[in-house]
Amino acid sequence: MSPSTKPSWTNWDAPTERWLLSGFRREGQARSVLLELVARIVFPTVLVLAIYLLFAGHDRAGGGFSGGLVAGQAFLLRHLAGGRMDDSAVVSMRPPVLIGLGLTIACAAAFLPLIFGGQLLETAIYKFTLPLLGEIKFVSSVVLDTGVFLLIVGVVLDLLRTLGSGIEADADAAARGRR
Amino acid sequence: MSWVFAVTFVLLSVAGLLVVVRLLLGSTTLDRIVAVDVLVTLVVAGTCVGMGLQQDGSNIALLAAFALLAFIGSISTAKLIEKKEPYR
Amino acid sequence: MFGFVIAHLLVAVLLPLVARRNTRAAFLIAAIPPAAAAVWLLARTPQVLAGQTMTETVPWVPLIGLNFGFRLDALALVMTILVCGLGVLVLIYADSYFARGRGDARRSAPLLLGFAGAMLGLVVADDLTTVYIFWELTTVCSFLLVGQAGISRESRRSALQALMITSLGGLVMLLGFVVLGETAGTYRISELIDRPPTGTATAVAAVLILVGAFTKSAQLPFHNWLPAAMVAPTPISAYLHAASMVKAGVFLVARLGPIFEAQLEWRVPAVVFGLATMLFGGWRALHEHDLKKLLAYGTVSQLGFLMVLFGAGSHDAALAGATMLLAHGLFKATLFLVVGMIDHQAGTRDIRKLSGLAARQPWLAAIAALAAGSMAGLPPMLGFLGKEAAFGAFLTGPAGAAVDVFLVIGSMLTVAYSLRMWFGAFGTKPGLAPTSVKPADLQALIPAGLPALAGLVLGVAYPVSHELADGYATSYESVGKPAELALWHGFNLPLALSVLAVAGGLVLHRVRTPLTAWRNRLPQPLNAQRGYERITALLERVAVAVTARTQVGSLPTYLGIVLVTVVAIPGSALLIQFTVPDDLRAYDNLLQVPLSLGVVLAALAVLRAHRRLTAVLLVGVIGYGIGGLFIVDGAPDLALAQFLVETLTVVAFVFVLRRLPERFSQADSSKAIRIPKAIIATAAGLFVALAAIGFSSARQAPPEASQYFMDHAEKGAGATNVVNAIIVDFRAFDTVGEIAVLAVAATGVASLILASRHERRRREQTQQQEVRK
Amino acid sequence: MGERMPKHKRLLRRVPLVIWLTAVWVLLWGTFDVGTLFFGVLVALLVTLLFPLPMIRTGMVLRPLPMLRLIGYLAWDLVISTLRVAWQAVWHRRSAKAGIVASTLRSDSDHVIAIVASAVSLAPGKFVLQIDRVNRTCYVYALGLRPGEEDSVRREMWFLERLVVDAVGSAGQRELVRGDAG
Amino acid sequence: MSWTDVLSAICLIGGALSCLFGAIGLLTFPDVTARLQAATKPQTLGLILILIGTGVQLNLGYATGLILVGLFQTLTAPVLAQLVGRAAYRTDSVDRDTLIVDELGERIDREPGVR
Amino acid sequence: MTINLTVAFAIAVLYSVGFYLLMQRSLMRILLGIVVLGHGSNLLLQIAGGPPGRPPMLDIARPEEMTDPLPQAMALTAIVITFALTTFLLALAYRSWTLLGHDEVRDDVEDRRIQRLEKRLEAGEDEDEDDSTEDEPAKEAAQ
Amino acid sequence: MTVLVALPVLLPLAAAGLSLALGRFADVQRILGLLVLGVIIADAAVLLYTSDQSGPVVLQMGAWPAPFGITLIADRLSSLLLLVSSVVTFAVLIYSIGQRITDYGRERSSTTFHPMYLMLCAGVSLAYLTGDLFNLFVAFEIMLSSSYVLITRRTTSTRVRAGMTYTIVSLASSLLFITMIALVYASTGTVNLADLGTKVADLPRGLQIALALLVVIVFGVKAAMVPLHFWLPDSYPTAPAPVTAVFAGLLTKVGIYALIRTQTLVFAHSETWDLMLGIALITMIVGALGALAQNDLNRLLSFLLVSHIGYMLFGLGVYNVVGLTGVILYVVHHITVQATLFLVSGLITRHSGTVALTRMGGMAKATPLIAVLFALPALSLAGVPPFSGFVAKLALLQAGIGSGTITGYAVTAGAVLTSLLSLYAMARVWTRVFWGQVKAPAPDPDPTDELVVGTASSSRPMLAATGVLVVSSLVIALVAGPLGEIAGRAAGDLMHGEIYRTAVLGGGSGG
Ligand code: NA
Ligand code: NA
Repeated sequence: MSPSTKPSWTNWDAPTERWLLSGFRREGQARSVLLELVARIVFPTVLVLAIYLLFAGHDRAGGGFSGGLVAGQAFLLRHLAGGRMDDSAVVSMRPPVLIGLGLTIACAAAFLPLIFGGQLLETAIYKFTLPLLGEIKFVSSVVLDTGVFLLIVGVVLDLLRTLGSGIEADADAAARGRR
Repeated sequence: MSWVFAVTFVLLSVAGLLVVVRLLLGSTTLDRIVAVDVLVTLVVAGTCVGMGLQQDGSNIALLAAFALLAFIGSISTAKLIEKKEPYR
Repeated sequence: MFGFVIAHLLVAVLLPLVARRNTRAAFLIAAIPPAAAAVWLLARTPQVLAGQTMTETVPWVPLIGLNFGFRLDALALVMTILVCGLGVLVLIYADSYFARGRGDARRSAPLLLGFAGAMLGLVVADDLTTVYIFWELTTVCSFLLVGQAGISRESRRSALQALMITSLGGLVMLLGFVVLGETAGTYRISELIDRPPTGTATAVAAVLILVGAFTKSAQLPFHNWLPAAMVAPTPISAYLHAASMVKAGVFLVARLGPIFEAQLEWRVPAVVFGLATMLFGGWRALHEHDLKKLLAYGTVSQLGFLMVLFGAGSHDAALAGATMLLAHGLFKATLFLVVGMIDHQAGTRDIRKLSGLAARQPWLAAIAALAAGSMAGLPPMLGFLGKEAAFGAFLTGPAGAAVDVFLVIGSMLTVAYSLRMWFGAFGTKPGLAPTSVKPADLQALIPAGLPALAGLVLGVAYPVSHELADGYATSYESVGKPAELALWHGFNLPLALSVLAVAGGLVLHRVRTPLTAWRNRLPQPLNAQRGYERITALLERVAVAVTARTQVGSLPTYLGIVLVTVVAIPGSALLIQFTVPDDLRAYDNLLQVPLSLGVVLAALAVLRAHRRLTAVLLVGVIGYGIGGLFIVDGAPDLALAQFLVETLTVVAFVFVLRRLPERFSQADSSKAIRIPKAIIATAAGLFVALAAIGFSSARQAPPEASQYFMDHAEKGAGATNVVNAIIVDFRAFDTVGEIAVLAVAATGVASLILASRHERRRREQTQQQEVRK
Repeated sequence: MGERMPKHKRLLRRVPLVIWLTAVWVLLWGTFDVGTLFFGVLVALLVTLLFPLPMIRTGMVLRPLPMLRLIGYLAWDLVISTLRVAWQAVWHRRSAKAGIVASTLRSDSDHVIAIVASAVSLAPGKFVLQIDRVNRTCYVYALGLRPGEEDSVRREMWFLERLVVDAVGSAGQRELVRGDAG
Repeated sequence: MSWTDVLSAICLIGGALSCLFGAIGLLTFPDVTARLQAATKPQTLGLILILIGTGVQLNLGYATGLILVGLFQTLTAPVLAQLVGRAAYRTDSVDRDTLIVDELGERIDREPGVR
Repeated sequence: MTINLTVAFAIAVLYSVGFYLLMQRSLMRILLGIVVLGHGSNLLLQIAGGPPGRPPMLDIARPEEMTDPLPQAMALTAIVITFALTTFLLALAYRSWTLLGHDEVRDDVEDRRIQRLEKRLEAGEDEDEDDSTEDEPAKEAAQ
Repeated sequence: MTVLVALPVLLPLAAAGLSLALGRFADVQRILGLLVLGVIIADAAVLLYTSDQSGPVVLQMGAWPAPFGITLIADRLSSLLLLVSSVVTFAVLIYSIGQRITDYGRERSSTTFHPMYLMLCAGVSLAYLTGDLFNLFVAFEIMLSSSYVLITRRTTSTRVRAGMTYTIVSLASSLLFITMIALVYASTGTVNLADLGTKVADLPRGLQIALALLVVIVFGVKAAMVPLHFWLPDSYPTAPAPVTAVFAGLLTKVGIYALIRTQTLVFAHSETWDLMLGIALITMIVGALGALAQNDLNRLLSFLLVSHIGYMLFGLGVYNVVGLTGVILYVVHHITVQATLFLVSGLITRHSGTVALTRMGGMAKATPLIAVLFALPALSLAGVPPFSGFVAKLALLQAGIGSGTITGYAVTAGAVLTSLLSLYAMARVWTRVFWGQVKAPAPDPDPTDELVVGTASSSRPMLAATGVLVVSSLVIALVAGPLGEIAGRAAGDLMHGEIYRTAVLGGGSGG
């Protein structure tokens, strides 16, 4: 018998609609209509906040690291609201791949200036004016920051996959073994 | 105006210490979760006041981050508790 | 010379390829390099004896004076004859001795050749470092040759014993070499002889080097490894432990003697220990039943004799020494090889079981008689020349006379055990059936016979022997008229002493049985073998005791020790010079007080927490508090990161705590553990805080780097947030490293957590397989 | 949930979220110019496309005036309830009593139930301890509840439900709520 | 003091007081659910007041961010309350003596299958 | 530049508590000790830059009133690294718990074997050179 | 040109990233790893040549001048160690690939091993090359964190404890490291090593000494100096052979390197040398005695490792050109030989299915090749001529005798004794493992434990990799002459910190 069909009163909270992406087993006990509703609003908002932090880092508190962590918290919220496995449905990339990609980008960002005759890890600042949008400043170190961002998101996702879902799976297996 | 900020800080500090006392007393883990959540809110409030004092709001986004984080940390802990210690 | 040495070693390295298929070919190939070396070197005899020495230097690590320096002089020549000549003979003999194709044969051929090469290098060495290099190589070869396959415990133990004792000596000697070399500024022996250093350091070096010589040449009290090493196959005993390797010690004393001519610390121990060894070895030989053991103790005795002669540091003694060196090599090789054949042919080498061999093996008995005669110092053998020269060399004063007394007694013993050896091996014993023996192999008989014959020839052709020996002896100035070797000097004291020695020997041989009985009744307080065993046992005992007490295996203890070290070493250094800074303040910003208070309270509460989750939450509070302090400090970036990380940390803990028990397992219950830990922890914490105060007060100016960052952040890095500019630009490399650590940690977590999933899957698979079966 | 909506309709459904996210972006930057707006839309689109959420039939309609009324009520409730609870905290302390009251709502919609639950939980003193979604029942914990006040709690819930439905509910839900409340 | 300063002062001090009373409630109320009421909700009001008090001090560009903070706080506080309260009830941390009526408990007792 | 007493006191307490927890047997306590120590060291690192000031952002403060940015950057790196290693150790604690059924750091088996050997030798039982240790691991397994 | 200094760090890091991303393609991972490590060997050789011929190669990252940005610097010492280390890591990678192929047939894809191994290499390279104290901390963390993962990979219940000991002690020392950095920054306001050299000298003497001693402890834990060594024999032996080999060969040496670098460049005026000599003596003796008490081959080797750390401290404590030359030679020798011995131990263990010496026997007869592969590095480790260990030892003895102090003599005597005990330990291993009756391989003690496999054969790559390292150690001995010259010059550089300082701070900027 799947846990979601248990008639326990602790499952009464489960919403009737699909608020978050899912399509796989979810433990009714963990569900809460309130949480899912809020997660549905907060999740993309936090992602926007994360991207803001990534780009605002040059002038205010933030940066790729904080941005990545905030984005990671968004996924954590989804994980909490949606139950396990939900996190992997969001990004089809496996977390280790994301981590590896982030690291590779960061290293590539170090080499990039060499192509333009600069020194390793040297920063170039490009300023250009676009119609309507005004002056745009592009600092090449944002590539490094993006690598950091991706890597951190990957790390958080990996932690959710392992410490979150992995341990839960262990617990389920143990419970099955006991039964 | 600065006395207003000073009074605010003092009030918030006292509140924070009272919360720490609850945190130490417990008695249940849920009490402590609540206390931690309140503590973070107090830090957010204090930070906000500080920004007003310095007339500088450029880092206000981090308050938004704080506010969200306290929430996520608290609910994950609360969910653990309810799973771990079944009813009666 | 270096070329020959290298050739030996190179062939030795390649030889196993041959030995694997055909051991006979291996032994014969192995004989080629020493033979070639012998021919080449012997061809240079005239020049060498004429005083033309050949030198050669191959630099290795010149910076530390590590060179291959070689020099062919008279002493080297004498040794070369022994090493190469006997090497060839032994290798040929070995092929007949070892069963073809067996393991020992396959092992021994390359090792014997390698040993010969090392020995050759040693005897022509003119550099202390070169000496040491080949010295140790011979040790290693000896270890492997004695141990062979190490099947029996005895062989393992004997090999180990030989290795350890000679290595001990070798290392002490190396120390002596270094002291000598550093004092004199050169490691070149010929230069040292030309300009001998003096002073305490030289005396220390002399003693240290003597220890090396003593161990290698089996002097009291290090002699015991040599009889133990007799478990080795006989050709190996003959070559290593009679003819060549054990000579290395006395050779070294001979070689370096001229340097230490003036040092009493060198001469006195050499003579005293040499005499003691001579008497002791002879005495023991008299009582042995195993022919090999008997010969081994005989070797010990003879080495003592040689040590006396070379250590005395005079021309005449050196002359006698060089002669005896050659003589002993020749006769002892023969005797060992003969014993090997007896063992092989008769299946035993126990005197008590052998009988009537002289009749059945007349040739064998004859060459053994020649060799034993030389050993006993009977004319006209080379041994006689040497012994008489030795008696003559000490007739210089009361001290010399005393030495002579002991030498005569030692010679009596030599005569006695020579007789015992020959009669024991070949004589017909009453009440014992003649031992059945297989006929001797000519390939063994000829190599065994040649050295004995050489002893006879060199005895008769004594001027040649004199030339050889005197070439070395002249490195010492002779006080009066230099002695000469001759079969007949006329009636003089040495001749009388020789006669006395032979007569005494005959008597001793006659009364040997009661003597043995008397010896067996004696208490034996001094037993080197037991001493060695005690020492190794003690060593292991100490090793276990020290390790058991230090390596306690407890992580808390280890960490405690680290902390104690921190407090004790840098802590005391800090405390001694700590002064309270003038600008010490209670706080910089009033908000630091409540925040710090909260942090402190939470930290203290962690200690008392019984529930895991409580402790985690408290730690989280500490983290948020620190974040608050960061904000007060004006570090919003840091605070943001701190908050984010803290939350994630708490969540990660919570994830794990889902499965762990609610409460901590029992903390340290006893106060005896808790209080020391608390004291250590507090002391270490105070150290850090004091250090923080002390070190921060030492800085006067604000850092240049930060100023530079502020100046360049906007233009150079395109950021007004200086911290961010540092993170992604000024010190971006740190950031790359930092994310690498994150990637590693995440990977590690996955590897640990998912492992149980893999295991589960594997278990399920095996269960399914079992079900299918 | 099973049937698929036409593509343009689905895109249309995402518009409110995109607007919300763009607003967040602009508020975060605090600069109101075309550039910020442009990148805001860009980021909002990026987020909604990369991390899509399931479509939900809500039939929700936002009515500004009733919405303001709801917000006003909540703000008032927040202040009053805070004062009340502060009073209790200082003067009643340990003797404070409470009760858990079941209140069945009329709308059968996740949205409405969730918003009502949130609204009642915002101010101190009351919160929804447990929802029985299938039976549309909220179990409300009320601090300082005196015996016999259970029905006032239920009334308050219904009142809130009406406010909520007025502000965001579909026409059908309005019908339902008004019909019952009269 | 300008009128913005007065408003700001009222809001700041009022907000801080609200937080303080919340903290007092957290300390004095008898069980988790009551403390939850006392603590988390007044914080919401307190924070909002402080945000307003600070916001009027800042220029508009900065103040907008504060709206977001307030929104997040009002959005999340009820969820937290529900989850913590629910957990308290489920782990039996609610002090039954303080409950004058428990319709949830009654229903659970009525329907034994749901436990 | 001297660190003020309040923060110094906090640092002293954090380090002491961290060190004390580090010397415990429960892996979870050790881990918390490491986290606490991490907090302490990060605080120390940040405070090493000097007294509080304005955030080091060029558009909101003058350079002379800013706090030192370099320690902040370093502390940030340290925070991340501590976090990374904490999660790893957490996973290790979990792994230890699934494998052993507890999360304690027990003494090393091989070291204990040598201690037992020492006790036996102390008591005067002779070590029989080569072969006495022969069956030691087998005995170990049997216990 | 200067970019070559960063390659040994950035290449493996990037490759680790790719390797993680390509976790499903075992072949790609393998080729990537070998390729990158091969390039690093060549790179290190070029760096060694260049730095020896024309002074340190300096790279200011991001073109920010020192002491503001991060400086990477390859001088004689660092490029020499880099070269040796990369040869070892390359060989060990071949070995472990061979082992994985043998054990699993076609290598199973894994997201762990290859990326972590490359990370480890990157960390080691960075530790050698960085000229910045905080960056050194980062280097240590990269290196250590990947080592934590490698040592806990596929742990079983018997081995998880060891992983904990290792990880926790290392973490504790990392925390002390960061504390030390904070104190350094608090007092000097810089973390650039060259800059620190001048700034630390301005501090009050007591603080200088306290700092120097704290640094000794921080790096001493990593270098496993007594009494901070206890963790090592409890943890290293339990890891798979290639992992232990790299750990034993490299990680402790990185600690030693950091000790040498900081103590010569920054704290050269302090009076820590006598303490260092005392520690050296105790380390040598305690380690050697520990080795004699062991019955487990890997533990025995680990204790010997501790013991020989004493040699390196000895040379450093003598603090003259000869001593430092000796240390450099010894480190070069020891990296190679200790790694080789652990690889051989892996071969032995695979063959016998046990690590207990008393349960092995007759392997000289059964596997003569392994016997030879063991004998040569064993002799070298024991300092028997003409192998590499002897050369280094001789230099150290000369330095000790040349120091002219009682402590110097005492430690020299201790070194000789240690040499003897090492030989004894090695000889005992030989007599127990390779001599005696051939014993049947022990039955698989734990079928769930993939790392302990009785009767598993060793594949050609494993033997070849071990052989390569054995030959390397012979080559070290063979070219000891020129090597000694370089080491001597490197030691001279260390004694004259201005060379380093000028290279970093003045004129040497690469931008
Ligand atoms: Na409410
Ligand atoms: Na196995």
